[in-house]
Amino acid sequence: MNGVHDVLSPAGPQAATLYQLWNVMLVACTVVFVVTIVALAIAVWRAPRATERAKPDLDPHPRKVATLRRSVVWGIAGSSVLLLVLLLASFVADRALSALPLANAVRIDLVGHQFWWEARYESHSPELTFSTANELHVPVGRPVLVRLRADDVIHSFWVPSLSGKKDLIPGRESTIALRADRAGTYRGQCAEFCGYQHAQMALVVVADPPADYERWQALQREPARAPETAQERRGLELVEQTSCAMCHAIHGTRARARRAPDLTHVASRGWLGAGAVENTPALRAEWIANAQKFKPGINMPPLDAAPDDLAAMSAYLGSLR
Amino acid sequence: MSSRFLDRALVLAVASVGALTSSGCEREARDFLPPKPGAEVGHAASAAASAAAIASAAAMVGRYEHNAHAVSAGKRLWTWYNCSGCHANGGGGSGPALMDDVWIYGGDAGTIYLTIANGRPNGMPAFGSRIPKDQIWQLAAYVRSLAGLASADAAPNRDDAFLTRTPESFSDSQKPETVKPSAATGRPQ
Amino acid sequence: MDDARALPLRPRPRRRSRAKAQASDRRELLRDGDGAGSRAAAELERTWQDKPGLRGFLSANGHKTTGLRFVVTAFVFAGLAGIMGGLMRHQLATANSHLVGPDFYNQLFSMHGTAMMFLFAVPVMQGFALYVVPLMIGTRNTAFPRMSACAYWLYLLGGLLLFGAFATNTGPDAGWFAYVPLAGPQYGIGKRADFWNMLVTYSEAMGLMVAVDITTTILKLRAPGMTLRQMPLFVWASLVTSVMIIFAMPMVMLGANLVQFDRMLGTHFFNPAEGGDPLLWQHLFWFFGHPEVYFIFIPALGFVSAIIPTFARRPMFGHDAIVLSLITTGFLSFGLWVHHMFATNLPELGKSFFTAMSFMIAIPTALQIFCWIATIAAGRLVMRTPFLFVLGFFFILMIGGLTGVMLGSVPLDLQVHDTYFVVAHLHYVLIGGAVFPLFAALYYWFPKVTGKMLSERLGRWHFWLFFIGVNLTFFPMHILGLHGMPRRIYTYGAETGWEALSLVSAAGQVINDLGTLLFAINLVRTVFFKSERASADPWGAGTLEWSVASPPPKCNFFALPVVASREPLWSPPAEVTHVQGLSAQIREGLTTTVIDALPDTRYAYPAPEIWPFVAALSVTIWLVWSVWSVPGFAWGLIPPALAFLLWYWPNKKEAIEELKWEGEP
Amino acid sequence: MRPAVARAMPALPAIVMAVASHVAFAATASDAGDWPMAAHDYASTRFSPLADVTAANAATLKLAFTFSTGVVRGHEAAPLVVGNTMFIVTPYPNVVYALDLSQPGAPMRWRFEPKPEAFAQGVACCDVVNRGLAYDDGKVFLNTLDNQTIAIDAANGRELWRYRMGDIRAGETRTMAPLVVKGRVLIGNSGGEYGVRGWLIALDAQKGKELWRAYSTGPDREVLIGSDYKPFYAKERGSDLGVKTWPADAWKIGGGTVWGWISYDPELDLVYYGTANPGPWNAEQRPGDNKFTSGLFARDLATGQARWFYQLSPHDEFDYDAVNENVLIDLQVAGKPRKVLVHPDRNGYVYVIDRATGEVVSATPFVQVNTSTGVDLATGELRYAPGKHQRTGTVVRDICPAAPGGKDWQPSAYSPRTQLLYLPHQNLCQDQEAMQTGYIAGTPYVGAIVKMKPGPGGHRGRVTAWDPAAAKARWTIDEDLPVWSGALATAGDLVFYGTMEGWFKAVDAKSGRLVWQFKTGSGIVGQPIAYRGPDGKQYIAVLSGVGGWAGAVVAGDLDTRDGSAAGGFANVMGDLKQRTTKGGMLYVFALP
Repeated sequence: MNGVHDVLSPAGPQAATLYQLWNVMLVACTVVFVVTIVALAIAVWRAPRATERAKPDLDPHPRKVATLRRSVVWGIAGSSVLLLVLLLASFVADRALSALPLANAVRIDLVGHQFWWEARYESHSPELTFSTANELHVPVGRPVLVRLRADDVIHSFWVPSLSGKKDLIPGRESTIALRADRAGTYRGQCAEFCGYQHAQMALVVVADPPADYERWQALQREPARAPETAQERRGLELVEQTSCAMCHAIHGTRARARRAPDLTHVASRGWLGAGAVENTPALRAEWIANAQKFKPGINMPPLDAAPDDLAAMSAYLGSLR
Repeated sequence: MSSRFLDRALVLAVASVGALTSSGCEREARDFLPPKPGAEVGHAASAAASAAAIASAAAMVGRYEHNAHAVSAGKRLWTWYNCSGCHANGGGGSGPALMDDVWIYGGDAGTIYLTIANGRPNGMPAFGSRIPKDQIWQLAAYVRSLAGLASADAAPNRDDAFLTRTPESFSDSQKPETVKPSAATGRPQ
Repeated sequence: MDDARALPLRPRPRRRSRAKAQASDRRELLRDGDGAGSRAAAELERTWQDKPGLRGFLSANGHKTTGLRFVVTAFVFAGLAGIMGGLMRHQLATANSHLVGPDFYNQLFSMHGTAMMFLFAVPVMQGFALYVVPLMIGTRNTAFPRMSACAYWLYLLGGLLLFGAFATNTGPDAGWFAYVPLAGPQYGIGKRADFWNMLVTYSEAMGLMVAVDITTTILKLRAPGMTLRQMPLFVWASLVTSVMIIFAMPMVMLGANLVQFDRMLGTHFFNPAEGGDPLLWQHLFWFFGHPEVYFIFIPALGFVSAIIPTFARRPMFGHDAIVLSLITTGFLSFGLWVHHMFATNLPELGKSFFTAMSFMIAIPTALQIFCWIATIAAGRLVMRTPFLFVLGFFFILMIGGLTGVMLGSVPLDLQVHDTYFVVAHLHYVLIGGAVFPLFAALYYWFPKVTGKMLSERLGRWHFWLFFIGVNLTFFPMHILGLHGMPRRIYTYGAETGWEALSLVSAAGQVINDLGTLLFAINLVRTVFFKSERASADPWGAGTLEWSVASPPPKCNFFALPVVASREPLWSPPAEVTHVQGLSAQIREGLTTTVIDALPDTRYAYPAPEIWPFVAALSVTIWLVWSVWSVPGFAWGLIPPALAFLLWYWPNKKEAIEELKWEGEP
Repeated sequence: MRPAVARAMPALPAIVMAVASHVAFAATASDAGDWPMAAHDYASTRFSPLADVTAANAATLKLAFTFSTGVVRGHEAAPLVVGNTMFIVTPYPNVVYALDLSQPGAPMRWRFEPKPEAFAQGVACCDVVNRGLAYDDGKVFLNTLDNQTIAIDAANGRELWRYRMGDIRAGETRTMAPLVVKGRVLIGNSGGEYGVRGWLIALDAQKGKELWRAYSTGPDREVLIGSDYKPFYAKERGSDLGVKTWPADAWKIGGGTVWGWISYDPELDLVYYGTANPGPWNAEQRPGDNKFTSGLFARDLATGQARWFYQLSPHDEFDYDAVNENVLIDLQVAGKPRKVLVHPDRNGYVYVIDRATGEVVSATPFVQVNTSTGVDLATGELRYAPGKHQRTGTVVRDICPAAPGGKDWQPSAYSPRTQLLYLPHQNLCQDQEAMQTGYIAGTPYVGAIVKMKPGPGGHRGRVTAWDPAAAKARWTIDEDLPVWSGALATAGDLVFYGTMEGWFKAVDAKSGRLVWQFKTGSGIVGQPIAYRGPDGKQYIAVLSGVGGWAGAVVAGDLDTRDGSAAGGFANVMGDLKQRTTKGGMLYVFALP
């Protein structure tokens, strides 16, 4: 799953605030580090050498000790003041984060599962709600309010270029607000260890210009496209009769389970398995045959089907734009 | 403590570690891929799985009933595939109770595999074409742990959910007994 | 020491009772106090000698034996955990690599974390304290040697069980802090989490026992004249660490056992559906977790404060300031555990209090650093390996400490929490803050322990390789963390762009291994093949442990020393130098008052017994039984109860023996 | 019963004077002694005009004859009596027996075995029950569990025609008692727990051809909503509400089945029935009001076009079906006599609704209700209690009334003499956790774990004599076990009902005093009836055989160690196995 995935290249107000705070901290800490190490280096450089048999000088030198005590006191005072400054910078940044205006926000209900993200786009009329997986589209410039809930273990939602991370904890509900100010694809990844495939639980937030976003949203609300070719019809038949329909849902077909990603518009997503494998016809067939090969330990079982059946299913799923 | 006693103690320790190891490996193995097709049971949607299923069930015991991953996967599938709809959490509903020791068609893993794969006339749907074989074996292992017939070490503990019964690792296969709800709390005594 | 003036003990009038001497019939009473060659010294040697054979080995309770065993076992476990760390680095060196599968990798990083934190870092620091503190404060053994011996056996058995579990594919796989619900009853599949919970209970029990032993020893068994203000800084560090351990460790024992009850007995402490809360575990764990990392850091500060005066050839500048900052660090460390939980949905205001605390705790450490630099500036430097490691410590700890300040800020932590930035920070602080001072201490006290000097040349090679290796391995991780690489992932796609820096850090790891290899060679060569002996005080240091031979005699001091200054060897006491009059026939010591170390009572150290080992075994039976079966929780308590009962059962023969010796003038 | 705050109509009692109301219309049966349909008459009063058995002589009632049905599941049916033949129907395999009452001991004249498919047993959510037959014009109409409606010649038991509609492989079954009106047989399906989309169908009584079909969800065209649909409340108006108030195509598996009771008003020519709960129970998975589930429909008999609809529990979160009986009476409201229907609903309220316009006259709780705070009569809206909302993964405790509601399917009886409605019902609360669930055809689509427990007071059942005019209970009898049988009111001022332990009781209609009781062989979940035999004597008949949702613990041999078994009943019916066994027997009593 490719996309901008970097704390140091922010694309939203939240990440920008954090980037500024990072710079302040970096500068302050580097200064402290350099000053201390230089002081140490000078001390070591100028201090005379001796051997272990040299007699320890026990009588304190009043003059030298006075200067040293003054420098230590100044050192402590300086570092305390610096820490206070950093503390204030941290509080200011924290307030800025929570001050994001939320008017006209896109509401997304994000549920973390073991090793994929379920996103349900809510809307005032129930008929217009739809759910997708692992790839979220958001309009540029409009705030997004994401409600976070975990279905099994603790996960953590984190798209570094847009905002800080927030944990999804079973039994608790938390929300995070973010906004993308530049169009682009921003990658994120689960940041709390959640089991075998914590490594491949990525997600992508695609910031589209408002017009593209409306078009994408309208497309997502459509039921699945009817199969046209014989191969696609065969693919649909297999999807409805074999184990796919036991976990997946494709609106408009008899597959209506909710335990796995909604495949109604799977072809509009660039990757499968939350970033495990690219969504090309060949790889899709291989993924259906044995997902454990790419992502061992996930809940999707291998399917022993003939190669042309796999091709038919891959073709059918490929047609679901 | 004469040294002779120590040698014997040493031998005993090594033996017990050996036993622990073998049971440990079997219980803790995480095999995400199903066994090679040879050891499998033919399951084409139409053909009924034959007596071979029961014969090969014995071979499956180590890989499923004594394996904690397989039994807990069976417990997850029990909820995912709506078995809990008819059988609740083992107590039964429109389907029979599976946590007691009364088996309508037999309680061994092979028969349970056949029941899931081919269904039963009185209302058990056939899942053979819709659930992969490996998962049917996992479900069979979990059903046996419901009744306390699978190994207690591998049996799953309680779920992070609403408590409806004592965990499977507690269940022993004695008969169901009646539980009078106390008037005040409604909790069974 | 023939011209030493001894401090005669007041003879107490007692009626004489016949005692059955071990060796022969009634023997003439011998007193200590007169020098190495005397007959009393030979008698002392025989009294403090361990019994031969396996039974003797198992029942030895000398502080040097137990301390050495702790350090050696800890380094063995560190070696194993280090190999696991290496394996993980090579797995992550390239994208999509299949060197190791996800399940084994999860066990690897969980074992690496658990073994390093619970089985290496804390025990090795306590091992050093057990060995060095009695020598430094001028006594013959710790106050409760049998408790420390039992603690060692618990530690050994716990470690063996954990590594045994790992060998049988039952190693913990939910990380070293095993967050619930992943380590809970539903998602913690099999017995893996049970072994982790059990190991935590083991190592915390061990930590508590040793901490109580060291605290009592420091407070009650100091040499006469060593008032609190004249106590060496390393002893202060050990005291602060032990008191912190006593307060922090019970918390995680409680937490681990609550998870075990949830898993085995079906309770609902962490089940959100029945009123529990997963965050409760995080609070319980981190309330212990943060003081835990300070148990490891403060003894290391003690090492540095012990080594710098020796190699700067002058007393420590700002001794009292360092003591106060040690104590302050000890207290403050209990107030900032929520900075591990900034990403959860705890209230924001609450979190910012912890930001303030996390910043405040940096001040005492800064004070110590400035005092050390001042000491170096005002001293004449002996550039030997221990001092090199201390200089390396400064460099790496500063980076770790400052990234720690960055992590302390709530908003910034939201970006870098649970990423490789944190992995870098914790390694810089642990390796910089603990392992470098540990190597310094090892090179510094090695001649005292084994009587042979480690080679300087190999030592320098080891230092430079280790210094470069650590920086090369862990500095790139800061940048990886900022590029979004989360923690604990077993692989990553090529498109993430993390491959280059991961390769660099894998190379750094190789250099690290080389350094450690050189250290091992140096160790083996010195212990087995070097012949010439080191002198009693090869570094010309000032503290008491350098006043005895190396390796020190079984009874440490043929005549307990009296102290008048912070560096007794540099400024010996004017008039009275030794205590005289303790018996040589039994293991006897002198207790002194807590503040001013005035002689208080004569104290008979317990003789070696097999019971500590038996008690540790019985506790093992209970813990293993409770992992396998629910009744095991209850019935398993019978063996330990029996073992401890029999241990303390009054024995008529011994009672008479002690009465006799107490009766002696 | 804690008097729930009657926010609904604080002024109601003042306005409505207790005025003699009379049953809307005389029973159409040819002879007052017959019992031609389960509810006795189209107004569903279950009132028998026979007055031979009175409170005075009831104590001498003795057993006239018995008949074993040979089946041991839940016997929820009501026997029918036409002329001197009694027709009874058993649970699966739904055997119909005709008994010749003119002979001593009522021997069997003929039996009819529909042989329904065995698979249907697995998809009947709450025991393989059948709630009764219907008789009209020489024909007996039977619903079988595997979705067939069969007409049988009453004289010789030969099958006339058979109508099949519904796929048991998708979880659809049929358990309701049909209603035959003017040559039309009205039937509905059940299977809301399996994601079955509900419908009501009218068949031609002669040849069994489908005349019209009205779905409970979906576009207006399929719900038969057209020009003359004039609901009283604004919230029911709008086009295609059956689609708009659901997430995308969730209405296709949305429930709203019709498995309860149907009433008919000949003057208005309207059919009244309720629709079941929406699927799945986890309400978070179906945002919106989920029209037209858990509501009452009034439809034109001839065309099926909806006249009005009132949704009792919008966006129902607690499985409160609205399928209970609608008793049609005339009531004095604000001085004027109004045609109303009284509907004791599962959400805990007794609704009195004007049956011409659908306006809610009053809605008063008859059990402790904490899931809602009241019904706003101006808008018809049921105000839900905020603390009891269902959220996936969280447990909501002490939900009163529990899923089976204040009163489940067991029908009440209305006596025009005492103007009281006699409600046999349960007193249960529950804890519930909503869970993520997916639709897999043929498996339950519920998404909730439930554990029931006794309601306030600790007793699990109760019989309430409810005064619809004053909207409060005149007297109540507390029973230890839920009262899962129907009620019978007679002109002799007696009320008959059975307990799940097997006691068949008669109580004085005015005071509720126990007058007579008889211990039958198994728990009674059937509907008692009264008829005049060929010898002119009054007979009381009831089917005994424990089962239904409450009795599933015994009928299905379930294991009560799992509190969530039998949809949550196992947690509260742990002792039922000790107090009754399975059975299947007809008991008929008469004065000596």
